[in-house]
Order: sequence, then C-alpha cells, then structure tokens
Amino acid sequence: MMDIMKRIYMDHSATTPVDPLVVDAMLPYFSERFGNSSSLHSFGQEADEALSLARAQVADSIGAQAEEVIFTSGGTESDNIAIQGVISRDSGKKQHIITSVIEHPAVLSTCDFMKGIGHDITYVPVSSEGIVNVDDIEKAIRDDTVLISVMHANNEIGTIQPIEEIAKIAKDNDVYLHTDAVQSVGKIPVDVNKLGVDMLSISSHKLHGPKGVGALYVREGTLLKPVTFGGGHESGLRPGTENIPGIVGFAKASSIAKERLAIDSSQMGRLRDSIIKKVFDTIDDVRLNGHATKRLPNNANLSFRYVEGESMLMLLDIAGIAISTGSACSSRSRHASHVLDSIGLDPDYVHGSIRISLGRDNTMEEVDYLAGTLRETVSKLRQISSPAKC
Amino acid sequence: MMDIMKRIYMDHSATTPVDPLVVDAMLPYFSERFGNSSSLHSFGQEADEALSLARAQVADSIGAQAEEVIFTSGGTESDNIAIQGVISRDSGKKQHIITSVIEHPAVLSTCDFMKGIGHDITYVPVSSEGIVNVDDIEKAIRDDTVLISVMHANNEIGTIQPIEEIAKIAKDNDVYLHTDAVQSVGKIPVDVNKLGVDMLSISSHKLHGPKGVGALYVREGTLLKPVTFGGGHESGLRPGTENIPGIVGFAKASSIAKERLAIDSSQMGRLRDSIIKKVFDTIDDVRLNGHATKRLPNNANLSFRYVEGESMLMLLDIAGIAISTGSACSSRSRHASHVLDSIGLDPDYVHGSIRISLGRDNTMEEVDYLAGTLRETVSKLRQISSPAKC
Amino acid sequence: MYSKKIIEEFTNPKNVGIIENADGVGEVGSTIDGDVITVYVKVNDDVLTDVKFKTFGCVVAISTSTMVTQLAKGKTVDEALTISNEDVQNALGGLPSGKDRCSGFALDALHKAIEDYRNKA
Amino acid sequence: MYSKKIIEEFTNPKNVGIIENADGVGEVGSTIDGDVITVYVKVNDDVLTDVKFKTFGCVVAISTSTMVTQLAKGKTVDEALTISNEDVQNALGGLPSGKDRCSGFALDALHKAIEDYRNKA
Ligand SMILES: Cc1ncc(COP(=O)(O)O)c(C=O)c1O
Ligand SMILES: Cc1ncc(COP(=O)(O)O)c(C=O)c1O
Repeated sequence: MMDIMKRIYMDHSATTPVDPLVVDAMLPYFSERFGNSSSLHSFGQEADEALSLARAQVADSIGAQAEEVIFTSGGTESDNIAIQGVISRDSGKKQHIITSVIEHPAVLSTCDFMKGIGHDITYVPVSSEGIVNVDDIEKAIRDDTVLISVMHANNEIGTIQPIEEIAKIAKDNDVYLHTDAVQSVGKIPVDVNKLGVDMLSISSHKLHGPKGVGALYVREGTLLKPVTFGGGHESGLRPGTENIPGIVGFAKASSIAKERLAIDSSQMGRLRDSIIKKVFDTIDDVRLNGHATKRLPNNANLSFRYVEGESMLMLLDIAGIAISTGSACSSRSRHASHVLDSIGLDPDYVHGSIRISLGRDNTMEEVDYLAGTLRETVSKLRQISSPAKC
Repeated sequence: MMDIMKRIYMDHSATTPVDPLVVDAMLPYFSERFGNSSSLHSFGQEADEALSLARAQVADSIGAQAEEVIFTSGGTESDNIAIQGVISRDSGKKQHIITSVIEHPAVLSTCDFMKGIGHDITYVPVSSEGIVNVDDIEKAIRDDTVLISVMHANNEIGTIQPIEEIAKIAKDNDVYLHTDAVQSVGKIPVDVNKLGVDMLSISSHKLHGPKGVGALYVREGTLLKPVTFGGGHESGLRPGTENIPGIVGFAKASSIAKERLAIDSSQMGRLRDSIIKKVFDTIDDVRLNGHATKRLPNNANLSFRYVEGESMLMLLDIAGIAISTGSACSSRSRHASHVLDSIGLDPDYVHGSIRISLGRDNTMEEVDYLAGTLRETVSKLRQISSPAKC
Repeated sequence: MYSKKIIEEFTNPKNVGIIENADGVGEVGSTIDGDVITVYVKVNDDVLTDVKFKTFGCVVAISTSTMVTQLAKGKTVDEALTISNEDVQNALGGLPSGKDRCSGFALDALHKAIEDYRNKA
Repeated sequence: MYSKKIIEEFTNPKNVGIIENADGVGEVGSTIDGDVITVYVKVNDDVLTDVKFKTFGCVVAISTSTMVTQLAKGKTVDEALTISNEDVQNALGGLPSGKDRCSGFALDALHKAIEDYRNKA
C-alpha cells in the first residue's frame, strides 16, 4: 500500500522539483566558479564559457542556433520581451496583434496593456475543445498586424495549438509569430524550425530546472527592442549580470528533457490515461476538459458536478496529493478560470474543475491512490452539497 | 609565502562568491520544498511561507516594512522598474528626471531611452573627486520633474553620494527619490528611512547571495507602474513565478551582511588602506580616483601613468589575482569608462586604471602579494611602453 | 494558510443535511458564482432545535456553514440573529486575508431561513 | 579568451625597445584612444636588420607589436610590406571576436616606419 507519509505531487504545470542532476550541475557555480561573465579575468572567463555552453545546450534542445537564444528571468519575461519587443510601444503608431483567449496571463496581460495604450488586439476564440481555429487567425490579419502570439500548449487544459499551420499564415502575411512553449517543452517535441516560429518562450522551472530563469528564442533577423535597459547583455535584449548557476541548471534540465522526451511522454501519457479511465469508471457527472488527443501527455483537467475545486484541492492536499484548480496563478481568486470560461463549460461544472499535471517521477501506484482518494473526495463533497439546488 | 595555486579574488564589485551558509539555506528549496508560492496545496504553502520570511529579512536589513520590498531578477531590473515605473512612458506627457553622470548603465541607459522617446533628463556632473553637488540637483528641479535617481555608492570609484541631503530637496519639491544601493549594501549602513529615499535597488550577487535575484524597496504610497505584465505577483509590480531558492538565498545573504557589517567594513577598510599605502610607497605616477574618505571601504580605484588597464589586468590574472578595469560591464570595450571621464581624469592616466574591490574573505597576506605583484606588473609594462610618447 | 480549526470543521462538518418539513429554509448564492448555501431550521417554542445545511462551495463556505449551524442550534431565534460574522470567524480561529469574500454567506442563509420561518408564522 | 600564443607573446615580448638612430620610425595611436605603438626599423641593403617597438596599450596591442617585429625582422622592405593583418593574427593563433579593433595598429606602425625610411632615403 501507499506510504501515506509520502506526499504525492501532481501539479507539474505549476512548477517542478529540480532534478538532482541539475542541482549538481549548478553547485560549482555558486561559490567556486562564481565569476561575472563580463569580467576579463579567469573567474569571468570560466563564467563566460559556462554561459556559452549553456546557450548551445538550450539552443540544441529546441533545434535553434546558439546566437538565437537569449536568457531571461523566466517565462513571463520571455513573453513580455517577445510582445513588447515587436510592438511599437512609444512610436505613437497604432499596431495590431493577434492572440488567443486562452493565453497565459503573461501574454494576455501584456496584450491588454498594449490595448490600453492604444494598440489593437484581436483575441481569437477557441473551440469547445480548447483549440484555436486557424481560419480565425487568417481572417484577423490586417495591414497593421505585426505579431501573432499563440501558445504551443495550454497550461490549464493542456490543449496543443496548430502552430505549424499558423506559421504558414504568418509567413504568407509577413507577420512575426511568437509561441509560448512554457508548457510543451519536455512533454512533446519542440523544434523552432518545424514549428516555423520567429520567437518561442521557455521557462526552466517547468522542466525540472531552477526557478528564476528562462529563455526567449529569437530567430535570426527578427527585429526586437529591449524592455529593460542596462549593460547590453544578451545581445542588448536583456540586461543584467547573467544568472550563471541558474542558466547552467536550466541548460542541464533542457538537455535531460530532450534526452528523456520519448520515454517520459509515453510514461506520463500512460498514467494520465489510467487516471481518466479510473475517474470515468468510478465517478458520475464528470467531464474531461480540453481535447481528447491534441493535449499534453501529462495533463488531465477534469470537472465534477456539485463539487467545488478548492474544496477538492484541500481534501486531496490533506490526503497528501497536490493538484490545482485551474492555473496556479489564479487559484486564489474565486473567478472561474478564463480558459474554462472560453471553452464554454457548463456553469454547473466550471467551479468543480481540477488540473492534474503529471511529472516523470509519478508512478502507477500514485495514480491508483489518487483515483481512490478522488472518488472518496467527490463523494464526500457531494454529500455536503447535493441535493441543494446546484 | 603565498600559495600561488590559490587564486585571489579582488573584484567583489563585479560579483561575489555565494556564502556557503547561503547555499545551505537555498538547497532545500530546489528539490524538496520546490512548490510554486501561488499554489494552494502544502508544497505551495511552504514556498509562500519561505517567501514571506525572506521578504521580512530583506526588509529588516534596510530598515523597511516587508510590504515595501518587491523581489526582482537583479539590480538592473530594480533600477528599470524604479525609473520606468515613475515616468509616464506612454502618456505622451513630457516629464523630467534628474540623475548623475556617474550612474550605472542600468540607470543611465534607462534614462537615455526615456530621453530618446521625448522625456527630459538632466545629468548632473560630479566633482573631480566623483561627488554630486547637491546644489546642482536643487537647481535642476523643474515643475515637470518627477524623479531624482542618484546612486548611493559608485561601482567604479566607490564614492558615496549625499543621499540624505538630496532626500531633503526631493521632499521639499515633492519629487520621488530613487537610489541605486547595489554597491553600498553590506559595505556601509543602508537604512531607507535614514536615507529618506522612496525607492532603493539591491542586487543579491553583490553581497554573497546568488545571481539572478534582487529587490526594489518601494516606500508605502509610492505610485509605480509595472514594466512587465503577467500573473500579478509582487503586488502587481513584478510578475513571474517567484524564484524561491534565489530569494531565500538573497534574504540569508542580506541578514548575514547586516550582522557582519561593522566587522566586515572595518576589516576591508584596513586592507584597502594598506593597499593604497603600499602602492603609493612603491610605484610612481599613480593616482587614487574618487574621494579620499567618502568612499566604500572595499574600493581602491588606481590609475597608473604609461600603462594600460587591460594589460595590467591580464598580467595580474596570470599571477592569480582577479581585479577589473573600470566596471565589469564595460571592460570589453576600449572606451574610457564614463565615470573616469566624468571626474576629468588626465588622459595619460585614464586608460591605466584598475579597480580593486575587496571582499570580507580577503586577507593581509593577499594584500601583500597584490602590492608586490602590482609593482612588478607596472614596472614591466612601463618598460614596454615608455618612453614612447605616451 | 487556513487555521487548524477551519480544516477540522471543513473535513468533519457537523449538521450536514436537509430537514424535511423545515420551518424555514434560506438559500444564498448561485452555481455561477461558485457557492450555494442552503440552511434549514426547525423551530420549537422560539428555539432553533435543529439547524442543518447543504453547501456547494469552497473551504470557507463549508466551514462557515457548519460553524453557523453549530452556533445557532439551541439558541432562540432572537439570539441566533445576534450572531455576527465576527463570532463565526472567531469560532473558526480567523480567516486568512483575502478569503473573507464568502465568509458571510452562511450567516446570510441562516438569516434568510429565519425570515422564511417568520414569514410563514 | 586569448590564445595561448597571444598570452605567451604578451608576457614575454621580443624586440621591446628603441633603436637609437633608427632608419625609420612609425607611430600610431594616441593616449586618448588608449594605444600608442611606435615601431623602429634599421635597414641594411634593403633588409630590415633590426625592428623594435614600444607600445602603450592592451594585450592585443602588445602581442601584435611583438609579432609584427618578429615577422618583419630579416625580411626585405618589400617582403615586409606584404605581411598582412591575417598573417599577424594567424601567427598569434587568432584573435578573440570583438578584439580586432587594434589588431592592425602594429602593422600600420611598421608601414609608417618603412614610409619614414623611404622618405628619408
Ligand atoms: C503557459 C505559460 N506561460 C508563461 C508562464 C510564466 O512562466 P514563469 O513562471 O517562468 O514566469 C507559465 C507558468 O506560470 C505558463 O504556464
Ligand atoms: C551600481 C550598480 N547598479 C546596478 C547593477 C546591476 O545589477 P545586476 O547585475 O544585479 O543587474 C550593478 C552591477 O552590475 C551595479 O554595480
């Protein structure tokens, strides 16, 4: 049986534990090889070499050239540089961006801000299965469109968007294409050339790397302006002393993720399918949100009628299982998640949604324990709630 | 005698080794207590508690309230949020900032950018000893002045600016005052209320904390707009999943720096004074840049006639000693440092400048070795250069 | 984040259920907002001899529901009406900041149930 | 960053010095720019029998200076004029990128010294 003292983590879309191999790779860069990569002396040169190697590793993991990778402080900053870097925030010229309604707040809030200062944003809708319609994007293109930003995979419902097809439209219309691949790297293949994107955001802490570091892929020739100003680091796009231990760890995590991709994704997919089957076999009035097949192998977003998400989350937490309701960032607010809203989920279900996001270390034993605990949890909460008119 | 295999690091203004106690404090947050502080489950709550404690520790180290500290990715980002957050980048209204000519590029380039998009910047000069004249600031104030940004201590020549006096002017004129205290924290007392500033930037890696993390102190009531947009973290001023291990390490480093301040600064001051004495006793045609007493206890910026800085740096590096020429960020370019330019240093001296910046682990033995090696280095380079017309 | 008492009440709520032929029923909220609290009261000689609830909602909604029913049960109708939101929160060991949104809903439902009883009477 | 060869030449430069009564002297740079290279040549029967330098400057300035003097010494004046910047850089095992700013200065100084010699002759 399950050792109940061991906590089970199934919230890998929020963040992941750092791989011990990654911590080992980082450690020498804290107190021994601690130089500033801009320094000319041997400490600085060690740091600079580590930085170059890390850049090559991250680039390699997404099929890019080393010079096309700029390091940032995380996915949010990468998204901001991509969007703010393209649109002319200060020129007074009105420009147009196309994005989707299910983007992460790092993209949506940045677009909202741009709208607030006079630019135009088209937020294309998604189907009830959470997929963007490529025609909607094509139709939205205008003469003043400068950027399309559509995420590779959604952080809440795990749906995978048709980036390759969008890339064709972007290319035909000479518009930049950015994709937020924060959730997809390490779960499905991510290759900037196959995808055909001009920019792509990654976040280290979602792939068993350290927090506080990420990258923006910027295709050679893409014209970007920086958001912050300083010492001209990262090709002038992202100033500040480079976080060498973080970057080294991120690069190690990227390499490992690439190496393990086939095995990890099939293993996570097997467990995820088992969760869905067990839940549907044992619990009534449940729905799987998102698309049946066009989804990340580690994501199961489920809605239960007559129960509320936070209550489920807490009971599962007490039972030692960590999951989330919607995205980590929004679980403190009582609004229904904008993603679940945008797929038109029945109001009876929308507040009873949880996201189970697996990682490569989860096991079938843990999945069994989850399924059993979830059944008890839903049953307990339904006893409290129904048949109050819900 | 000196063990010549051990390298001597005297470039602490560029970056510092992470204190092993700091690494120990960080370690549990990589792979065990790795939660996202926005998550409601126990992993998230652990992270959130660590974040709160860290915020209180950093606040305490500068005499602030916890709510007044926002965590950033480093000094550069802190400076950017302070300046970009006050000035109205998008409103079309022309505003005015007062800064000094010897600021770090994180402040100067941000101001330059603001100038480029139509705002007005007054760059007040400094004396030949590298100190801002308070009267110049007072005279520069106009009706549309919104911000004064003057650094607490300079990163190249270590001069300490009269922030308390500038604060009086700022207050009398109802203008915000920001100070970049990246170099002063851990070397001289830094208290936001004694200084009287509205905003203050700190960088973790300059005080034996990890790279990639910093803070901006924002006095309660200060109206700031964010530079990047996303999930609303850090009171909406700095979005992105918080770098918990980095923040925990930064907080630990801040606490240690505060505790050790008196001892560390007197120890570094003693060694620094010894370097200056030995250099002046054994080498001709040398100058100490900056102010004799209003300077950081760990900084000696020296200029040698007839020799060039990078050549000195390399010979010292080969002898196992790490120092810099000017600031780390600019040492790759052949321009004379803007700081040395602005104190009006004789052109014969300006290219022969090195910065020795001590840390709390340097010893008198290391100082002796440095002084001897420096004498040999200068003498060797002068043999190569003089009496070519220099 | 939540007090021990809240977690205790949330995981082992008392007075869950429906009172058939209740003397008063009060309902607050909607599924759209994500909280529905229904309180049932049985009144004998002006005393709330039984108080039960059904709640669809979050941890605060459920724990305040059970606490309100426990506080009200055995009190006279007038006494029950003096129970304040503060009383409920104190009995739960306080609410975390930012979580007071639905803390008053259970009390509102009790008030509505009492109103319903008085309207009928 | 720098090749082993550059560091070797920089730390042990050959031909440092002044040639008294040189047949030609060439100087490039200024203290304001931060590099001053002076090359002295002694010419006998059209052959550079001695080439010396004095350099105030960075690692590249010093190592290219010593390399240029070594490459030129013993060559005829015409041969010396065919030495290219590439030859100098190759002999030094390459320059790090972004460091070629002053790589041609030493060669320029040699050319000026030869010009000076020819002007005098
Ligand atoms: C899709 C997506 N984009 C961006 C982000 C932001 O990344 P970070 O937390 O590294 O800033 C996240 C995670 O929070 C995400 O899931
Ligand atoms: C005075 C000063 N301000 C700002 C910075 C930038 O800090 P960071 O490297 O953490 O971005 C530095 C150091 O590089 C500095 O010395």
